[in-house]
Amino acid sequence: MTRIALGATEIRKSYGSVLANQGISLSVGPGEIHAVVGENGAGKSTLMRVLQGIERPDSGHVTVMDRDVSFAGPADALAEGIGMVHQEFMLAPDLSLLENLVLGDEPLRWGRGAFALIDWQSAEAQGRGLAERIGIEVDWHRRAGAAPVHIQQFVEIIRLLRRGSRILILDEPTAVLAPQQVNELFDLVRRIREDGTAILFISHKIGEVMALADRVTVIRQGKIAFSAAVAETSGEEIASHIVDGSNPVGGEIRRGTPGPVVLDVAGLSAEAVEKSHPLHDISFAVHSGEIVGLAGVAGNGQVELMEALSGLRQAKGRVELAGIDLGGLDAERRRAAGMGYISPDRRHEGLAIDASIEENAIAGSHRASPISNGLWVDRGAMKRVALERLNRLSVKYGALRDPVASLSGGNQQRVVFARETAGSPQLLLVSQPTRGVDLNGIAAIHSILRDFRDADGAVLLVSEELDELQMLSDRIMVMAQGRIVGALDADADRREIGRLMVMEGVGA
Amino acid sequence: MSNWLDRGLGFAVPLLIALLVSALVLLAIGENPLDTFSLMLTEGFGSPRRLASTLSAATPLLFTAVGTAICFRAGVFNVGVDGAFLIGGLAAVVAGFSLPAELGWSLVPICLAVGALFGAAWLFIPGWLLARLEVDEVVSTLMLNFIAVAITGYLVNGPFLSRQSGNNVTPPVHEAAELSRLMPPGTLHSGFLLALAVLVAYAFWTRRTPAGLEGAWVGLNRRFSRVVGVSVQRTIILAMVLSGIVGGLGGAAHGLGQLHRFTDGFSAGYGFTGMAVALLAHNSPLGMLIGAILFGALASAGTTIQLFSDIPLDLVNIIQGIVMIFAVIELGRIGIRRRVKA
Amino acid sequence: ADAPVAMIVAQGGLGDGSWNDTANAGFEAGIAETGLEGRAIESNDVVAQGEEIMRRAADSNFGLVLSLEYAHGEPMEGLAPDYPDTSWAIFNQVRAGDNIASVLFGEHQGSYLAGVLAAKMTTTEGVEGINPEPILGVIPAVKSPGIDKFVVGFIQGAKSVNPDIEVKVGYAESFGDPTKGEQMANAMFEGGADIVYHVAGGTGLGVIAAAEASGHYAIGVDTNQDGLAPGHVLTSMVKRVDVATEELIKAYAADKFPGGETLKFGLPENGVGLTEMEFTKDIIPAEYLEAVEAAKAGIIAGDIEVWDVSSQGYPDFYN
Amino acid sequence: MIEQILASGVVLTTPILLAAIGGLVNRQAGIVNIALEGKMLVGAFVAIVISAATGSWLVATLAAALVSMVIGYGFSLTITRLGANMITAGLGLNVLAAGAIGFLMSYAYGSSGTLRLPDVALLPHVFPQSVESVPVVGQLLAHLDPLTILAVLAIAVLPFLLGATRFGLWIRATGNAAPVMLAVGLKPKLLQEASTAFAGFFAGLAGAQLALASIGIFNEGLTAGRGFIALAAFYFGRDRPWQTAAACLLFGLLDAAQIRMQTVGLPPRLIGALPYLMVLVALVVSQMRSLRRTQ
Ligand SMILES: Nc1ncnc2c1ncn2[C@@H]1O[C@H](COP(=O)(O)OP(=O)(O)OP(=O)(O)O)[C@@H](O)[C@H]1O
Ligand SMILES: Nc1ncnc2c1ncn2[C@@H]1O[C@H](COP(=O)(O)OP(=O)(O)OP(=O)(O)O)[C@@H](O)[C@H]1O
Ligand SMILES: [Mg+2]
Ligand SMILES: [Mg+2]
Repeated sequence: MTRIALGATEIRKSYGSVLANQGISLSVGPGEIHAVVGENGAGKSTLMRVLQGIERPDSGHVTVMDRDVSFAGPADALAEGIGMVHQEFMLAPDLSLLENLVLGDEPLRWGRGAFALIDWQSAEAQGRGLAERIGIEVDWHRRAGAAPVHIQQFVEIIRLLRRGSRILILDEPTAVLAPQQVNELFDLVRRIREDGTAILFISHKIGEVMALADRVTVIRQGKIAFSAAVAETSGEEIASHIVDGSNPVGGEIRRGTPGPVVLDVAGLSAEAVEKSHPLHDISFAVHSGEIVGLAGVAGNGQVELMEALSGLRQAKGRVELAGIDLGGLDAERRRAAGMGYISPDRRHEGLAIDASIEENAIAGSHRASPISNGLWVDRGAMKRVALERLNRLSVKYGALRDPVASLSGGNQQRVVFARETAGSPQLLLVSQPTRGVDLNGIAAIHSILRDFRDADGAVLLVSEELDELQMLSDRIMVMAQGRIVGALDADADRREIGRLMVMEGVGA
Repeated sequence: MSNWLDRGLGFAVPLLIALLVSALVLLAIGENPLDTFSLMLTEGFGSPRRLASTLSAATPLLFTAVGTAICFRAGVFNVGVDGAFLIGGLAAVVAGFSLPAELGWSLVPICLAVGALFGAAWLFIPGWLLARLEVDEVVSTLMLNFIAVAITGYLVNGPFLSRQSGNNVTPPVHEAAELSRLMPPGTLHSGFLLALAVLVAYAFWTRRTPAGLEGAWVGLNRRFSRVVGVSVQRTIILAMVLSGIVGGLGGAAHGLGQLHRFTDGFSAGYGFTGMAVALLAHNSPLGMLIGAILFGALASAGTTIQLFSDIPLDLVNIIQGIVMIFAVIELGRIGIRRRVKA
Repeated sequence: ADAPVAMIVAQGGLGDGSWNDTANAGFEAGIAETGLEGRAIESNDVVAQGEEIMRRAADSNFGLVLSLEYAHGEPMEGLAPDYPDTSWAIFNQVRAGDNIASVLFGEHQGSYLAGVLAAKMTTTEGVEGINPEPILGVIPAVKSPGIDKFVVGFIQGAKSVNPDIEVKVGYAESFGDPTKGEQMANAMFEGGADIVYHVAGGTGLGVIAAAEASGHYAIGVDTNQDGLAPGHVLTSMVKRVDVATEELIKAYAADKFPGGETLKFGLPENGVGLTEMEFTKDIIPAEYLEAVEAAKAGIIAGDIEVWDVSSQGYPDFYN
Repeated sequence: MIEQILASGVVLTTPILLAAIGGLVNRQAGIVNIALEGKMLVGAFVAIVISAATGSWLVATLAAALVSMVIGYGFSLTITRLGANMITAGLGLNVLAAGAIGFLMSYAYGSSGTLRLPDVALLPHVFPQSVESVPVVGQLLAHLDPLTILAVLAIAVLPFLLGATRFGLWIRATGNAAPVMLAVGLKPKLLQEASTAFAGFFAGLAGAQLALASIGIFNEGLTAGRGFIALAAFYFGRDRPWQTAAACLLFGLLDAAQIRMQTVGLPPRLIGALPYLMVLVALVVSQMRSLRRTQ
């Protein structure tokens, strides 16, 4: 009788100075769904990569079916029956869904080895059979990149089932799904559990954990903070462990005093490009001296809206900043008109991670005085400006010339804020400001945002943390399926916000 | 500190591999590798005259290396500097013999400017195609190189053929359009100083100009660049145009300073050797100076050692080929498979 | 003199099957015969490096420096006075200097004779592989005055026999692409030509192969190529570059270097000419050979002037 | 006329096509092979040497293919395992191949540039000379050699190889999304290496065809830029077998026609640049179309 389908014992893993996993032990038995929760950057994905053989732990070991194993690579983990559905999609976009389904374990019609012929008929039959079992319909000949996201998600899971994975790791599988699709997914996962498959399920959403999991473990800053059977705990208790202690993050709640309209958006819409979400007829206003929170399940158009406003994405409709029409202006001009933008993706968009701290702090101001007269850059002035900005937000760093990658996540984010708030823009577009930032950093970033607001700045804030939104915002708008489906007071009932978040799209 | 070590290794490793292989080859044919290498060293650097000859051979490589580095920094894998060198060289030479000789000293700057202009226009094409249409720059610039060879080859046998010569050459440029020699009787000419100036300008540009900073950011992270208000398209086009200017200037200097005319075989693959130099040097100005001199020495010494030994020229090709193959070990950053949608 | 001899190889390098290789053969023969030390120098960048190489050789006490590269004429003229004790030699052009020997070849003249022979042959009845059409072909490697010198001479010779003759010209764009040469020759044969003259080094080997395969005729160049496809190389326009290099070395060794002189290797000097036609004698009517001899005599006597592209530029009948 | 252009076009197409076959598979796996030219040259050299030594065109052809394959494999290792840049490394390999062959020729054979060996066995003609009388394609058939047939067969089989075999699927997946290959337990680097070896194999065949099709001599200029034309062809054909073959045939016919068109007065040099110009134009047109589609 197998007791441990997949187990981790005292796993440690660090990336440079980041201690991503600091001695984590957990296990999941056959027929069990074990949820792993924790804040962004807590170390969940790192642990999963270790369990899947993508990363080697610095120390600790992995157990599969009651045996200690060591993986040289993901192929070994796969051979042990461990399958993972990644946070990012793992389908080759230019291959068909069917080709993706069988990739790596092709049914053969003739021959052996690399040049064996693939039996596409039986592949399709298998695919259809599996899809039927789950109760979905898949057009197997469609190019994967052109299929809807949930179909891509399902195909990934089907692929693993087909390969006989008895241990499934799902890393935030619901992040990109609509509520209806989430239910479908959960049904699917439950059915798989019935077959005796062990499931590790990573999520940010406590509701999902309560609905689906048998056991829950909270990881906080690379350590296990809490672990219990779901039946014996409550959502509140789990939440309190995620955010350390009983109270959500930092400080008193202050509200601002709104002034005149700064951002005026009317009838904004955008088509979906590649994997993005379309925007439908969005209208709202943000006043000076207020923070407007934008709530919503990830992937409902928040990112696209922020990009459309900042000029990074094409959109139709009217956008005015303090009475100036921004229509047709690119990112550069919108910036010049008084707009700051905090990207949700710090490593790939907010910063040039290999460039120096200095350059990251001044980028965008490098063409204007005092740094430049348009022709030359005054390195002295550049240094002074950078120092002034970094000091203002108390960024801790070694040397200005060090790559910004050498900073901790919180300090990296402060560099972004230092840069984006520097010219006293009228409007700050802020997405996921505290993702992967430690607690002190979070408090500091919150107070930066409040100070900005109190100096009559306007803020549009996107965050997946409802706590954060409610604490910072003066009012909250909810987005679902590319539309704004409601606007509420900041201290409105969470259940009401939640209800709006999972609202089905209105109309087509 | 470790950065410097890395850069040093970046040079040393491919060179060592090349020397090792060529030592084996030399042993196989019964030559003493140490003797050969020391002969090469003497021929490359053994006297002021030899050094001048090396620098003379390094001059076109300095231009093409800088021209290439400008684009590599911005994440643009431009392999078309050779084409710009040809086009710029021919244009400058044509100006140099067809403009009135009475222009006197001003001929030199005019001809250089013409070369730069044509080089810029030439690489503007792939720059625009990349920025606006996302046409893969590796292929477009490679194709344009072949086209440049064809066009200049045609012109030098047709419209611009010298009547006095038994070869495909243009008439010589006016004497006033020639670049002066630095160490007569050696062929080292003031184009070398121009190359150094270009190198300094490149160093200045990378660190002291807004566009230079933007180039690096676009090379490191295009999404970031857009967020901080940098036009990626403009930066790409600018990098290509600057690259064309430098390549065209190089061709102009070669035409006005070295050959005093345009001939068939005007560029002995300078663009490609310059590319290897830029890659070896990780685009650093000092590194490119060293790299260009090393390759210049290889070309110059590799030829003259034939006067004193039985080492054939093929050895030079073997060394150069190996250095190029191993030039970019670890320089994964300029992958050609990245295209963040601009 | 006993100081060593250097020869700078022109663009294309050794192995071009033509100019460089022929010169090198004479060079090696001369070295062997005189017992001097001699070195052939190749460069990837021979045009730009020419002056440095020449100076390096002179500085290192080479007594004789020959350059096969046309572009080296000008710098040689400039630097020779700096090295009065060194002997210099340049080809296909005349350069001033007491210690410079200039060597001219009469490729246009030899090609003229080939043209005369070919034009006569092409309409001959009863010869296998010859058709009645007055059509000939020339396959030069690249378009340049040095090569077109052959082409124009050939055309002029052919027209002197039959003004209405058609001479097809197709550039192969390479000295080393026999596949292309073969295909081009085939195209010409299909187009009615029965004799194709090649001026294309290694590419020309394909022309000869095509002639052999199709039963037509090629005319070889530079060296005696008659034996490459016996019976199908009508003749070869031999250019005694090897004789020139060999004799220069021998003269130098004997302290009789013709510095300041221009050596002509034209028809009168037997520096160019047609081969003995060892394998094709039997099919060529004697009167044709007489016509060739007559043309030769005319050229030597100055009655016939053959156009020289390398010194006169392109004539109107060939642009 | 048409008949001859066709025949000569096919002869000129074969080596390009063989090289392009390897190159397109290589690129489907994500490697742009700039070194086809050098590997063709090696193949041609080996083919001549072995053919003279053994008197067998078959052995010579196989040897050429295998040697180029090994070189291709070694070359791919510098890219996949050492992180060399595929473009510069490719250019470097071309330089190295020319240098090494020059060296070998002068030391092993005492010749330079051209290697002419006795008793080189040429590729046989597949059909008896009598097929020449067949209308239109008679010429073509009469000169058909086994490697041309192999090239056509390869093109016919390639869609099947890429579409229906595991190897093909893996190759395409590697070029499209290497991380996915890792995630399903396959080794993308291995496939890139295999595909480069494959490209080497076919480049070797291309070289053998150039050397042994009719003349049987080796010349250092034998490849004459055909490796780059092959590159142009699979870019032109967007890595798809039939389209690439069509591009090769187009370039081959263009070359054959150009031989016959020089009398028209077009400068031969400019005509030679036509394939490259066409690739550029094709790239621009296809990008314009795909951009319009996404907008
Ligand atoms: N490849 C890496 N190199 C450097 N640091 C890394 C790397 N991967 C993760 N980290 C860091 O390790 C810590 C844990 O990251 P991990 O991805 O495991 O978090 P997570 O809990 O999965 O977060 P999220 O919910 O955002 O996915 C973070 O501080 C992260 O920045
Ligand atoms: N591969 C597939 N298998 C099964 N159903 C599919 C597949 N691809 C698309 N569908 C379904 O077909 C319908 C139309 O798909 P399509 O992708 O064209 O819609 P869409 O307008 O792009 O929708 P979305 O914006 O949700 O992606 C949807 O209901 C989708 O769920
Ligand atoms: Mg994660
Ligand atoms: Mg006739």
